Amino acid sequence: MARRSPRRDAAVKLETVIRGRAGSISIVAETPGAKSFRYQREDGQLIEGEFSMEALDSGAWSVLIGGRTYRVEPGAPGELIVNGAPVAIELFDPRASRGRHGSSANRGRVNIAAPMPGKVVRLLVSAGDAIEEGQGLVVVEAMKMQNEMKSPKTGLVVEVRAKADSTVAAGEVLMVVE
Amino acid sequence: MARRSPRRDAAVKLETVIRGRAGSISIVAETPGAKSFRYQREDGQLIEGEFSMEALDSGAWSVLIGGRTYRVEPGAPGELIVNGAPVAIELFDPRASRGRHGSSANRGRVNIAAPMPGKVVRLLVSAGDAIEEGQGLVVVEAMKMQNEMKSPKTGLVVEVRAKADSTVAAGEVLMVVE
Amino acid sequence: MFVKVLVSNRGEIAVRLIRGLREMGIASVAVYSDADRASLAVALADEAAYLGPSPSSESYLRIDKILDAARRHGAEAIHPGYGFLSENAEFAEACAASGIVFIGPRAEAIRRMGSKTEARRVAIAAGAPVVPGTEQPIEDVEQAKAIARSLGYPVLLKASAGGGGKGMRQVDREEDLASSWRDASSEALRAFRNGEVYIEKLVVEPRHIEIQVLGDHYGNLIHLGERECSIQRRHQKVIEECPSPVMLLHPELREQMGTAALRIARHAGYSNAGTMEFLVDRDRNFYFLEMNTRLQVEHPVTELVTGLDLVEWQLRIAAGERLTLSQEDITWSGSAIECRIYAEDPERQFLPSPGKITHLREPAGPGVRLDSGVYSGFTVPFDYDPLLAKLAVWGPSRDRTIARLDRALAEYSIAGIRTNAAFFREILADTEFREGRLSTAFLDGFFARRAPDESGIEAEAAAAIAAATTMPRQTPAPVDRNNSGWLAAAREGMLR
Amino acid sequence: MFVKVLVSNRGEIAVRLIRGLREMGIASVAVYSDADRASLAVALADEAAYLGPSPSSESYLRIDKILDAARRHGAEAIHPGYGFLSENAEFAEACAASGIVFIGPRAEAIRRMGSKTEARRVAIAAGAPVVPGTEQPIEDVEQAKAIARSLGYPVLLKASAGGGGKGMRQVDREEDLASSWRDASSEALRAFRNGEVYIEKLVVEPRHIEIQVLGDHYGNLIHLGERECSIQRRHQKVIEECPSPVMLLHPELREQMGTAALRIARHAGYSNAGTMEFLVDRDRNFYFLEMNTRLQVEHPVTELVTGLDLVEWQLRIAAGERLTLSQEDITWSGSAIECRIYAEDPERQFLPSPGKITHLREPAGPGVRLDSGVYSGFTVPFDYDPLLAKLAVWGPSRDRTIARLDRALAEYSIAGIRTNAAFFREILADTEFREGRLSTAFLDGFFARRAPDESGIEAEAAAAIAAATTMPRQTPAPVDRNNSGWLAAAREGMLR
Repeated sequence: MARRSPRRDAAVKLETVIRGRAGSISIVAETPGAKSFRYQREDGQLIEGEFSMEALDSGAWSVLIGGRTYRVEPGAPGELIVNGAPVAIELFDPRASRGRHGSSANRGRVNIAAPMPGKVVRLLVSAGDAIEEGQGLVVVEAMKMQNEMKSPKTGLVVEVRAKADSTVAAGEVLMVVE
Repeated sequence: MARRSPRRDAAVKLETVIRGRAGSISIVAETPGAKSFRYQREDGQLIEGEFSMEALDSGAWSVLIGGRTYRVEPGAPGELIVNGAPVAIELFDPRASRGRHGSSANRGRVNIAAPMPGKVVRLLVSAGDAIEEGQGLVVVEAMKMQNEMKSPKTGLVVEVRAKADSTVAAGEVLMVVE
Repeated sequence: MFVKVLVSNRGEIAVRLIRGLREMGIASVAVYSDADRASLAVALADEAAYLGPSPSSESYLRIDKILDAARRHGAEAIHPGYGFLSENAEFAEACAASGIVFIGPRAEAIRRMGSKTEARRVAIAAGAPVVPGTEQPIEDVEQAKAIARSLGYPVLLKASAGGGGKGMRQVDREEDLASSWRDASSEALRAFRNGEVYIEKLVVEPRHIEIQVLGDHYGNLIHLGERECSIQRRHQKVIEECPSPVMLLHPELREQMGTAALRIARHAGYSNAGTMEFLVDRDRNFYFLEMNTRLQVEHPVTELVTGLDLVEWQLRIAAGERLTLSQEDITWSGSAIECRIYAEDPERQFLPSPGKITHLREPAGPGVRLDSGVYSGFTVPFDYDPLLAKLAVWGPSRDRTIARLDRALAEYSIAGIRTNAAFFREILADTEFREGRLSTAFLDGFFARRAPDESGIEAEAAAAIAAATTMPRQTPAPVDRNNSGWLAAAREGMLR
Repeated sequence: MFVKVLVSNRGEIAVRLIRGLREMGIASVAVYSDADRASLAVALADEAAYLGPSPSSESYLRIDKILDAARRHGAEAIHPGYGFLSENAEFAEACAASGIVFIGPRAEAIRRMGSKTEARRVAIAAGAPVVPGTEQPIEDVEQAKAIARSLGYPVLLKASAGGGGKGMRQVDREEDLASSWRDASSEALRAFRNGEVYIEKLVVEPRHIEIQVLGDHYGNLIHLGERECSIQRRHQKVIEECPSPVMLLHPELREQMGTAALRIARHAGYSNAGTMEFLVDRDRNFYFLEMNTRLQVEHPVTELVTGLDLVEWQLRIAAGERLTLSQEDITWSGSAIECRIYAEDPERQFLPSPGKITHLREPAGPGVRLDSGVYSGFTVPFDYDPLLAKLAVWGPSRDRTIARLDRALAEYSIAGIRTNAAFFREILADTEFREGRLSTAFLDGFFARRAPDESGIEAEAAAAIAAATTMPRQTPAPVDRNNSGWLAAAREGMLR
């Protein structure tokens, strides 16, 4: 087989946030058979070497690193399950523009979104109401459990989109406060 | 909702061969909620009525007919598994041209195909050999079991495509006889 | 025996009952709401009947619709499972009035033992120990103060019609009594349409241990030993086991509690399967708490150690058969522990996590019993409780069962929604759990000492490799921390 | 106890061993060939070592590569599973020479009991009954004729080094003896590189019943009762159970056979787990047949009824621990039956059916133990035997176990390849099976009386509805009976 340039689309370098800790992963596939990686964390810890990765059923992989075996399976959004333990993971492509930093939760308008799919049980405020930080805004129920959503700031209810007794999806905006 | 014509693409009629018995299935979806079927076998048996069908995981369905529940799951090629029992099934669209009838196995050239993926263990004949019906042609091994493929007719080995010790896929033509 | 039985429930318990019916050669009728048309129970049953819209008030709690379905399908009996109508005396009566057998105790027994105060009176009359306190609902604050003073603080206020922690308040000081009573009473009124509240002495850090009983219509009654259910979160059981670790050291306690439970059951005229809940204090004094007049969620634990099939016996007793087992026939072998797999997020205050299961690998192999109501591709509805499955494991010893359960949990992976499956592995690794030092306060202590997972950089690298390799790199769209390219891809199923 | 153990096997048994090791807190090293990189065993193990190309002669049979992997990974012991190198005395010796513990009997015991003629001599010396016949290989036809005449026809020719039916011939008449001997001998030579053949009296329609024994390095030996394995196809076991139905009626037979098995084991100086195979005739005379000096495929049946973990005991014994169980500690509870799920086509002479599993639903729930080596998406290689999984079920009685097994099989669905899973349901429904009238000729009789499936037009309609609704109708391409549009779509995964 003709030896190709090792770098032609075979190299990946991505920034990572794994278990809340920043780092980076780079992968080089010199040939289809021989792949190596380098994972470095911001705390200075580093691991690198060859690895082998094989697809199991849809979405699950077997990863071998230095003779040790890791079963990597999909988990909840934002999570992979490694040998049965959930690992929170986010990847960022440094070539793309980085997302905005910091939360806008306490500046300007803030969307109050449903944390889970469910039913709006009660609206505790109306549009135009003055509210305080920590004040209950709306109660969403799912799986026999009620969840009271509290205001992240002191201010005003700008808009109430949720309707009592209506069904909402996870992430759906229920109210806007500012 | 505006009522649409009940027949616009909502009616299906297909010929069936189920468990080796010919028949036909027709399905009419008058509205998305109310579907009815009519299944008739060539032995005169007929069943019709409303049904409900719901997808389970990929490729499996729950079919309710008259309050009875059927779990229909994919099986081996040419088979569906209904409540745990395999049902051989083929469908034909009568609007399309019907396939040729009868086997050509005993007329003209016949392909000798591997019945399963495996390894060619031995070639028992060579191109040009005169052969008799029932004579062994080639031995394919899979899962520690050897399968000797026999000639379906008396005649001549036209072509030998298989190589000893090579791996073959199911259905791959190993030889041609005529 | 019955020819056809309707299962008026959903989820894992409906599946378990349908399996049991099939094994007994009895046809099963599942019922379903809009949210459950694609449920495993419907797929596995012989017949299925539609009840109505998803809210349980319009489906699984509708006595009229359920009886109508039973009639239409020709079912001779109804098994109510647990929850929903299982402890509803009116439902039992309505079944009887329709000529349909309710698989459970008689309506009178449900009514009597379903009221906490009434059940307490029965226990006292039967000579069984109860938690010191009143039997009567509180009438006014002064009466309440007098009672609390005589018991000594802390005390517990409890709803007469209650369960699941609703209408319950701990009171540490007399000055809090009045307001706690008001809170408990109004919560009870909302939950049970009955605002009656009574006072009990609070047993500090008790074990929650329950006794399974089984009785026929001819006065034969036996107990099947205990289940320790001390690991609870907000009064919901999370882990159950048999034998209780305390009984491993003090085997005589099983017989003492079993005898007390049988005395209460006999006094109540109880038949079919039922469970007496007790609190056990550090000195192994036990106090009758309440009775569940139905099959428990955690019944597999008892089935694994006794080899008996509780559902089979429920059906046989309901069909009028005699209990042919005597107390001497019951033996307990090895150790069984069950984990309740809930759709909830242990990292976000156990917030419910309904939704579509996009990937599912289930544990199997030696000693593993999985009672699941879900499959890959099923959408877990938000209308019902979050119990997805029960993972129950048997082993020859408690240590081995813990090791096996950990092994099984490591094989369990559920994607698309969040579950507590991995969280159990942390509990199993906890020293206090392993040493059997359990109490209903266990989880509070556990959360206080819980350490962050530090299982090595190599596992992180494996996750990073898998994610980086499968991320669709050709379109490096703008990424932000809350919606990275990889996460978005995962959500849309591109990685699956 | 060991810290790390290598499993020199693949498929379901590798998974079972890896699970057992994890439960004992021992690190596991899987090995794999090219065909098994994505195997469940590799995914579940702690470590994995590559052996070589797919053919077992280049991977799972390579002693040098396996020992090298054990050394590289620092494994102190090797569990060989069954098949492959499990009964290879040279492998056991090579392990010892490398300072690695072979988890099994000593090499001498493997060698002695692995030869059928030698094992037979041991049994005779131990006073255990054997099938009448020679111990010596046939030397010439006249000698063979004399022996056969003295035994009386029919007789059986068997390979000294044999197993799995290879080199075996039934001879009904003297005139067939010479040619059968030639056939058997050359087949044995090809299969085992040893053409020695001996003669036995043919026991007509015998039951195949085996006794599990367990012994430590200090002379302690016990038996764990029987497994009846009469249901065989081409000398391959298909269904195994405990108790044997004949022992349900004649419990004294278990003790008699157990005692005989122990006598043989003691005489052979046997340690670790092993199995004595016997034939049992209609009058319940039993004859020692041969010994398997390893863990049996069907060991879960014994584990389910005794509650013991055979793999755990193999490890403990190999690590030098004492067998702390005495014969009196062993009790048998309920009934267990196992079905071997093979990738083979019952409708086409059980032709092997390797390939990709495109959909998999596995049974679970009360009493079900599934030991599987596959998952949805796994490609079953054609290089190895067709065993996919073992479905073993426990119940309180044989009838209940049969009903439960049928329930579990009905929940099993495997797509993409053909399996015998549904075929078992036909056997379970057979009257002779249900009545326990078993013999090694069972399947011949069963095939003769097997009736075509006639399970109702409604199931056919359900299949037709599902297929017709999901068939891609917009492109009604020319269809022929061998390659219909729907079938083509199914093959390409469009329906999945």
